Amino acid sequence: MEVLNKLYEMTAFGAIGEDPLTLVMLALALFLLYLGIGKRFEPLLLVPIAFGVLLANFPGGHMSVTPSTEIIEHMTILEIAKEHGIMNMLYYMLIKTGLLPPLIFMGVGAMTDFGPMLRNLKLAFFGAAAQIGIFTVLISAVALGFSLKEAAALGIIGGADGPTAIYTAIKLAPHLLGPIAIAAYSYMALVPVIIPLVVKYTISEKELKINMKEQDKLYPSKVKIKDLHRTKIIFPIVLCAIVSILVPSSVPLVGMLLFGNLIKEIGSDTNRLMVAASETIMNAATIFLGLTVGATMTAATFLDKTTLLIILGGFIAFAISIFGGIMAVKVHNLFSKKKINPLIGATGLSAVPMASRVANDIALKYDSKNHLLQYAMSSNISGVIGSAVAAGVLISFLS
Amino acid sequence: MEVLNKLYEMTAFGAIGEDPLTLVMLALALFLLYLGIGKRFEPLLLVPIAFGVLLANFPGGHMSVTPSTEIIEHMTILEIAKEHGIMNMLYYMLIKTGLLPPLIFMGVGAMTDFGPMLRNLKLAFFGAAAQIGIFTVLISAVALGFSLKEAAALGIIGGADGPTAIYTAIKLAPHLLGPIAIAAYSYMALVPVIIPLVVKYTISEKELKINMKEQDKLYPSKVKIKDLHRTKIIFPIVLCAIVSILVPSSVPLVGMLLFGNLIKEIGSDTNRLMVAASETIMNAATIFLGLTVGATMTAATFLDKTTLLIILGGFIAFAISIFGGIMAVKVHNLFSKKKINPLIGATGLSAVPMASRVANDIALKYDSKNHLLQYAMSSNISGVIGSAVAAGVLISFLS
Amino acid sequence: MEVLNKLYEMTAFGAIGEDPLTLVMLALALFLLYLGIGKRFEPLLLVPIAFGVLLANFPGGHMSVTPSTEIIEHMTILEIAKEHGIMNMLYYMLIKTGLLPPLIFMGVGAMTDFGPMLRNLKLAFFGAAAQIGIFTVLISAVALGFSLKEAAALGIIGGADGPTAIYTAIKLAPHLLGPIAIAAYSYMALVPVIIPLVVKYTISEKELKINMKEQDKLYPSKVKIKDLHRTKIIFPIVLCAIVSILVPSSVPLVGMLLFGNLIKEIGSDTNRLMVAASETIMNAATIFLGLTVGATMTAATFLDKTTLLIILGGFIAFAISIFGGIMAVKVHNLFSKKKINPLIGATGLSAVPMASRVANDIALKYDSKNHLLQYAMSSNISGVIGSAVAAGVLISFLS
Amino acid sequence: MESTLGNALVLLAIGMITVFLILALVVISGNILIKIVNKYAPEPTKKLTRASRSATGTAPEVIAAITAVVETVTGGHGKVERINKIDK
Amino acid sequence: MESTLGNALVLLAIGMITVFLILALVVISGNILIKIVNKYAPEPTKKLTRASRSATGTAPEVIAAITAVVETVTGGHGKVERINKIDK
Amino acid sequence: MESTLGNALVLLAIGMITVFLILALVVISGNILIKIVNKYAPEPTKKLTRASRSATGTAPEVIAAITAVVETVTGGHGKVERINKIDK
Ligand code: NA
Ligand code: NA
Ligand code: NA
Repeated sequence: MEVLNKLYEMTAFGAIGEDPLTLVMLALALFLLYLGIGKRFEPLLLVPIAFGVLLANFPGGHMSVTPSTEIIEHMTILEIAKEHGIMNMLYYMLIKTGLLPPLIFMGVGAMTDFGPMLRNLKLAFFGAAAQIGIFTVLISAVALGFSLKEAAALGIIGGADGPTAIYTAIKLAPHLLGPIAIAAYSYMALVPVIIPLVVKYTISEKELKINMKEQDKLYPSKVKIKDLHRTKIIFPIVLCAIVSILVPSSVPLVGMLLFGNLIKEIGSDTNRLMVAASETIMNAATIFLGLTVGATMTAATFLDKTTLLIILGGFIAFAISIFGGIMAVKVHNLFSKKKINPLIGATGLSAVPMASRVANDIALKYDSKNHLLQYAMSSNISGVIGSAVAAGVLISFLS
Repeated sequence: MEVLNKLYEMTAFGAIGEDPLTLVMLALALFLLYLGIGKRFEPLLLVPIAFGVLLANFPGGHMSVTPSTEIIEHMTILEIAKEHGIMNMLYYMLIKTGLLPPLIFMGVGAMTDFGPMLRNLKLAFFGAAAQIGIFTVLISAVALGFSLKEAAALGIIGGADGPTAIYTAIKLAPHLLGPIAIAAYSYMALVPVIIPLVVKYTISEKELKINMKEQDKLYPSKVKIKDLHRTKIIFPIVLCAIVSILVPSSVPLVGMLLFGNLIKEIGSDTNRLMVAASETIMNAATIFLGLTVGATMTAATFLDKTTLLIILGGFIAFAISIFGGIMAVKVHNLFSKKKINPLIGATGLSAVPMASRVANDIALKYDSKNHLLQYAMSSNISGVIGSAVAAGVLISFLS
Repeated sequence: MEVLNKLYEMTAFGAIGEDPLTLVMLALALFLLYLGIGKRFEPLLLVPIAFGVLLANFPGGHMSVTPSTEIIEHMTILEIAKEHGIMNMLYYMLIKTGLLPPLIFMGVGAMTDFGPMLRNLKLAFFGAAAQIGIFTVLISAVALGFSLKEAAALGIIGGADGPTAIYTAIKLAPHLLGPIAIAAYSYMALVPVIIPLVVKYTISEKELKINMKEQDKLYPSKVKIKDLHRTKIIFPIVLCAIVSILVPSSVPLVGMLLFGNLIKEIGSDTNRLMVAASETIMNAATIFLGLTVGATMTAATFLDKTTLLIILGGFIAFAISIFGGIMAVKVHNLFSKKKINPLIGATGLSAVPMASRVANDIALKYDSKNHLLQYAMSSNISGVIGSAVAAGVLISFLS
Repeated sequence: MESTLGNALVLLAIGMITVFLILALVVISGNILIKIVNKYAPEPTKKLTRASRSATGTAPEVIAAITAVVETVTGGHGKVERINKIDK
Repeated sequence: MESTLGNALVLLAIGMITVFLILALVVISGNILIKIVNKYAPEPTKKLTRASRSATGTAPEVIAAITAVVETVTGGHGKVERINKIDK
Repeated sequence: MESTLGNALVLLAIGMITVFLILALVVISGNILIKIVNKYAPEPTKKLTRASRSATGTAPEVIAAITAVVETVTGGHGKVERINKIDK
């Protein structure tokens, strides 16, 4: 009998009985796994996040991230591991320090091609307008009672960039990291649904048929790139200087992105570094980021009204960002003879290259010869810079 | 003259003269290198372990792991590195925290195929019986004067699973980590010797000739898998839930194993994660695990009676585990018309896929058409789960 | 107005205005990028170092390494990251601990072939003479007012080995790490300029025409290697024992080098470890080493007389080392019938395999049939051991 | 000492019960899982092909073709380790 | 509360101004960069070829050849992911 | 100051003696090692072949064959970087 009693105590049944909301979290984990595996929503991140939620919510496994306290923040790595388990060790070493998002940005940079942006530089400007969702949702969130820091971390979901959202959440509102990461990656996966939705109510058929290549023939650009290789090597250095001087607090993100891009563009001389940035470090960082972010989500921290507001607010921020980009193009078209397809504004969002593909597909639906992928990529990539800069501004003023 | 004196002081001659047992350790390192390189005993682990022993036992190199004290456990990484060298830094960061065994389990999971187990699910049950060596040696060790924790860490060698043995030793008896790791990996390498030895005295020729495929034809299984891909994706999630609820303390091992397996089975969508788990992280973890575990073995900590008892006890635990698996099949055969070859029980040990290959070879020796590899793999893989669960039970009750 | 004011405060303009020397550092970063990318000077290290300088010198980016203080040395990783940013976190975790140079040496070992050295073992002896630059510059530096530790860290540049120079600087004079690393890698890149320069004034045309293969035919060596594979496996173990007993303090470097070499020579059995050592760990370590070393260089720490003296002293140390190697061969030729081409002495420097290629090219210029690459590789590789041993001696006596 | 031995015996009981229980549950739930998945699985032939290719993302016939070419070229000594597909 | 809203509005202003300013500077300096590089670029045709090969270090015709072979063999299902050159 | 210079000179002596001593020992023990290994080495021809293939686990003729094919296809621009064998 005593044996059976001890056996029961070893299991998680008791703990689950005490806190049945844990079952809701386990169901959520299964739902996220379904989204990641079955629906193929950003599986590279949603699967580890979902498995992190799963592992964290079996009481007794010691795999959930303990909310930050004064005490735990001053413990050594070994102390954290022994008292709180390896998941906390990884969280306090890799996430709470803010290390992984810059490393992932380095990998993103090593996989980004600034070529389409350089070939259509003017369109990069529309990556700015698509940040408006960040700040409008910030204001709404403040009005709803969120603190400024929380509101900023919520708004940044509208930047449509996973690592940027996570980095900002770490710096401004780490207690909201879980739902913000989930919202950011889920909506990025939902870009093929959200962009058409916003486009439907804002762009007329006539505008959707604007053919960028024909406009280029009518009003040809004066600048032709003669030495793309050399231009692509110098460009990230120039970009780094501009961003770093104006918004130094975005250097950890943008600087690492551009370093990754530089070692890619140099070519074979730095191929080893490129492989390390875009594969070795990137892939390992993705696993650890996903698992630990997932492990922050326990019943006690996740299941409240705030989470719902973040899920809702994130959607609105996304939609307003797309709307902002579209409107900026419309304003441009009022004053310019050379017209731009408003879909180019919609892709200012970030979510590379998904947003561009979606925009291209919409354009092709209205005119099967209207390939605008290369044009969309320009504002799409500049949207990544744009949201990292916006994050830098928020961090600079609020942290 | 003064110069020559200083020169002598710089060397390790003085220190070796003071503690000549160091030479025994250096000889042991060479012997382990011989086993790993010449005899090809688990070279992936024995070579780094042996080199770790070598590096640790040159006095003055500061490459040996300092036995744990209250003081060192509360030092920061930099303090440890500066006072005790990089080997201690790696040890207290990666091993003492318990981080590497779960990471290696993630890699093992990403290289494991549950297919053979799913196709012969019933045989998985025999992976349970082969854990009996763990607990019988635990009892014997307690009788010989070991503490309960030490006895448990010793017994787990009978689980025939390297990372599980190391994880249990870290949690329950870190001062015995070196000899336990050596014993575990050496006996895993000796599986082609130990299994035939036990088989010889326990299984009759008639039993060895039981042909699993013919039994399957005589008594066909009712369940046929129609969608192996989907089944293999859901199976690790189900498995994780069962183990995690019943033995939460095994989650760091089993949970990570099943996460690794999941990202492998999902396929191309999570290929990057699979590569990180099974190559990037796995290979680097193996190097650091081997070197640091080796570096724990110095003359002062290794050369005593306890080590001999561990080497001996580990062998007995192995043998009893194999015996247990065989006996369980024999008992089954008493009550069932559909006979199972007792070799399937012997492979409940773990040591994937070596044990299955050995069993297959033995079967073929008696009947050249009796291929039972796929059947043996079922109990073999379930033996890994079995010993991780046993480790979880021990850690849960004793730590 | 208030908005514009806040906007200005966010930028780096104010900080740059206060310390305009920052602009000099930014210009230096661009110059180093030019050397690495345009001139292809050791791009694998100079590009990350240069980018590290760039990132560190945008005030407000929090990406520069804070000079070491009592306080920062006792902070946990999270405390460092939160107060001083991720670059300091990486620096105090990976560099200040002395971890990365041994890991890079492991990778170097896994890419080194001791074959040429084994086939011309006698020539390995000349790797010793080429360390004289280290010690003569040490003496000069002391005479110029450097402390012994600083002088040793400066002198080690003459070892012509990047990781060794960095390791020694970390251990003896971490405040000089930046300029020492820059000098070491720049001069390694300049080996095709420096070796011909020294050769021009020290080796006669007649000596340059000494044909090693013909000398080998005239005075054949008695020893022929019958089992190269096995010899190459045992050699690193023997080498490790010799170096470790005589200069234990060089074990972290030499021991890891030889471990890397061993897992390479064993072949397919330890292929996974070799890949981890020579690719996964090596490439990631190179990125982090480069960025953090670069980030130590800010206007305040870099722009002073000491840096100039290091740049100058490093060059002299290089030149004297080459000179020493050449002279040792000349002395040998005085006493031996079998002549050696003095270029073999010049390659005792290290800088594998660049120095050997340069020597080979010079020899071919004077006699188009005089291929001495394989011979040069022997002293070249032994020069790596030589400078690591010299570093061990210095660290042993001075730290 | 005696109580330690007693504890060890309790551990034996709990440990073996747990291991047997868990592996029994694995067998049972594995069978249930297979049945459930089978229920929703479309026509087996087509599905099995799809399943077997999804691991590498390459159809078996293609793998066979590549492997055959490599084996011909290498005389059977080289083997195809992995076939990666790139994103479109 | 009100001042928080005020702060939020100030953030909106500063944030959007900064983002627009930076991306405007990117467009302007990017154009200047292209012009400067063009000025020093040698005859365009030869240079463009060199540029396009430098990313992978392999000439486009070679890539086309390898890709064609692989596609023939794999029936279009396998794709060339990367072509590495080794040091001489 | 003077004693510092003295220390520097002592370091020069110890350092160079040590480096020469170690590399002399390397030469001597290397030669001894070669002789010992030679003594136990089987017939040289067969053994050398085995040695040269063990690094990659692939026989030189096979490597030559693969390399030739790749060079033909790539016009000499692509090179075989590594040939891996998989476990059976
Ligand atoms: Na964006
Ligand atoms: Na087992
Ligand atoms: Na040297």
